[in-house]
Amino acid sequence: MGVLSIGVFSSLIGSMNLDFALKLADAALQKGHKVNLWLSGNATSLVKKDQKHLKDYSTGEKPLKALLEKGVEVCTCEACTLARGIQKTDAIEGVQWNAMHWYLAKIHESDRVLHIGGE
Amino acid sequence: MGVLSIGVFSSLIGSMNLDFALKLADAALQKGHKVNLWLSGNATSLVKKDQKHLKDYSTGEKPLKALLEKGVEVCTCEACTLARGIQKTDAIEGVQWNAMHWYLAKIHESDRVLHIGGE
Amino acid sequence: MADTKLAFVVQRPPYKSENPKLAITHAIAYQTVEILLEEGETVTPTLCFIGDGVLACIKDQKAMDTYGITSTETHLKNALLVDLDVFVCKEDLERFGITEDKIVNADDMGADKRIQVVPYETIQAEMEAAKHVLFF
Amino acid sequence: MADTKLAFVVQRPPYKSENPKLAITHAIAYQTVEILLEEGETVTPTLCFIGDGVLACIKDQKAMDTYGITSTETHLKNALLVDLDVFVCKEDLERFGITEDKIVNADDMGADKRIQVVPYETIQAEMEAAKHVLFF
Amino acid sequence: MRLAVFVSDLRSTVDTLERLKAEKLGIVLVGNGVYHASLKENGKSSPLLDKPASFYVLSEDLETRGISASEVDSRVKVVNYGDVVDLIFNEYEKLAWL
Amino acid sequence: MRLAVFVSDLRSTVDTLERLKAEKLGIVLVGNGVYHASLKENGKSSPLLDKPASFYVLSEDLETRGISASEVDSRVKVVNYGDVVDLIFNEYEKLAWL
Repeated sequence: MGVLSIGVFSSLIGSMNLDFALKLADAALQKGHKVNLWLSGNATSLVKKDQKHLKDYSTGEKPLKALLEKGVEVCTCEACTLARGIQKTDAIEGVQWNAMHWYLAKIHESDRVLHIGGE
Repeated sequence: MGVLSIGVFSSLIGSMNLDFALKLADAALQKGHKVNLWLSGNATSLVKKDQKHLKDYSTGEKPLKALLEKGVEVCTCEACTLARGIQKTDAIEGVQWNAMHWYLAKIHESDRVLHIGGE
Repeated sequence: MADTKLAFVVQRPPYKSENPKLAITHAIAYQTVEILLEEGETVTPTLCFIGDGVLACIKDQKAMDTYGITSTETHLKNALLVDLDVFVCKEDLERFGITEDKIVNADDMGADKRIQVVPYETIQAEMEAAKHVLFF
Repeated sequence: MADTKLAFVVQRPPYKSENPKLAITHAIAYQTVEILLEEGETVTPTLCFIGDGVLACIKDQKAMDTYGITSTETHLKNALLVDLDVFVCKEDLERFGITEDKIVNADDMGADKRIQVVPYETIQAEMEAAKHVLFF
Repeated sequence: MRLAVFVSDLRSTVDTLERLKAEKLGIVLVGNGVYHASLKENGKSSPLLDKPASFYVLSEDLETRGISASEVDSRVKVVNYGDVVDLIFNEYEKLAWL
Repeated sequence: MRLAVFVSDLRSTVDTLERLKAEKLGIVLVGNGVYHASLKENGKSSPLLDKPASFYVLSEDLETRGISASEVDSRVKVVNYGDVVDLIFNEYEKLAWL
């Protein structure tokens, strides 16, 4: 079994890249792999708690919590998150807050890295 | 003097479309026009208060407050905002919360409409 | 100025951005705008799909099953149900080989309206007739 | 596995998205990653600019004066100051007619490194030599 | 119609501008659209500038990207935010952000 | 190198894929990239499919857009999320999202 790190920059709603990342993470877990998830840029909006689940919009809170429970390590880029006005107290519990070196360190131990940088 | 309504869907940080919209609104005010600003989609992230002003990131809070003080009517799409986990209590004061018909009503009374829909 | 005519032009494919969905939901809002207007004043948007935007009109979208979100198809059905004029560019459909039977309709929901396949000329005329144009 | 070599490839122009900026800031983070690694372990990213990404390397960017944000130029200077290898594709610069004197440098800040203008081949080789590739 | 089109990208994923007709057409280059005003690829100016239109480029967005006004094609007028407001109200009636 | 490239757009603003070289190249069509698997323009399949590569398309993303597996070009294999995980770990070593 391997280690997969996924890094994402895309926004919570709109591009569906984040939906993709969450589903891929779950599929990798089900195959027995370890998964790390790094959120930076607009993807940091994923960690805001109390997202209202309206059917018209992608929602990240529920799938993210499920991944956290299953042992996925999730970290949000602290500067990117604060710049958007989201504080630690506003964030989904269990998400780590760190600087970009967290991602590099996880990459270091990873067998595979999928970096979703495109918008 | 005329009425300009600007509608934006772009995210607070990244594309710089929102920076453009804020600066254009201010320039129109300085020329004596009335300005309305409608935020929908990812642009609703602009209304989150307590954005940390880091030099590496666009910040919307200060210019938005300045526009509000100068009489610009600003409204955020309620559903789009709640879907992102931003509540009214988290939002910059003076911003209106309404449904999409607010924008149509403002368009109705406008001489010019600049709709920034592209990502 | 009893009625303000608007042309909403969707030029991008669905799901990559919120544009096509938000175009439809903003257009549907014409139904309730009267509560904010003076007596007798109205706003009438026309929804036009051109370029890759026509891909939003393909039926049998399973977004609710796959990702748990309302499909662009469902939004389009709602637009037809509230009697919006929805135009899709004939030349672009032909370019992609999309036949009329593959296009969303809301017949099952009892809508009188259908998506109208029209030449680009008609959409250009809509933009000219409108007071404002909004591109998505 | 003492060192993990990474290729960061920037292919999009600056300011339209955060990609080029975040590529640079993520690469710079290699400097402090050791606090999270075992003794002797390191991560070494190389920053490569290809396609429209090379536009990030044009100097005299006034983003701080115009919009109050750090320019991509400033980020690039920081990358040179922390001794990252920064490569820019020669063929793409030539295609745009961008001469070397128009490219960002950090000489005024006392950097030893300069942005290296290299053929695409060299960047391809960097991707092959790297354990992981990250596109921005 | 008198139409001002805002172009904010270097590479477009839509072909709308190619078929939009207007009696009076203005093209306002903003954001990464400003590259069209100055950048030559293989020695050639952007094909956008061959359109029968009036061209404007936003000075703030040029400066942000390290482009000086002297590099701007002679067919394009350099304007600031205030000028854009005047164009919107005085020269054009409909606006399109593509 | 064994490289799997993820294509998530119908229209690309980058030309990276044209020059990327890999001994073993896989192209995974996801998001709006799935249109490449089925859509014909003026009767022609996407030029992407002419590349010397193995092609995969994500079934969930096809279904989302109203495209059935029967419309997919014969050069493209329909896969689900679990299959993508196996491709990532078993068939390729480096991954690129363009």
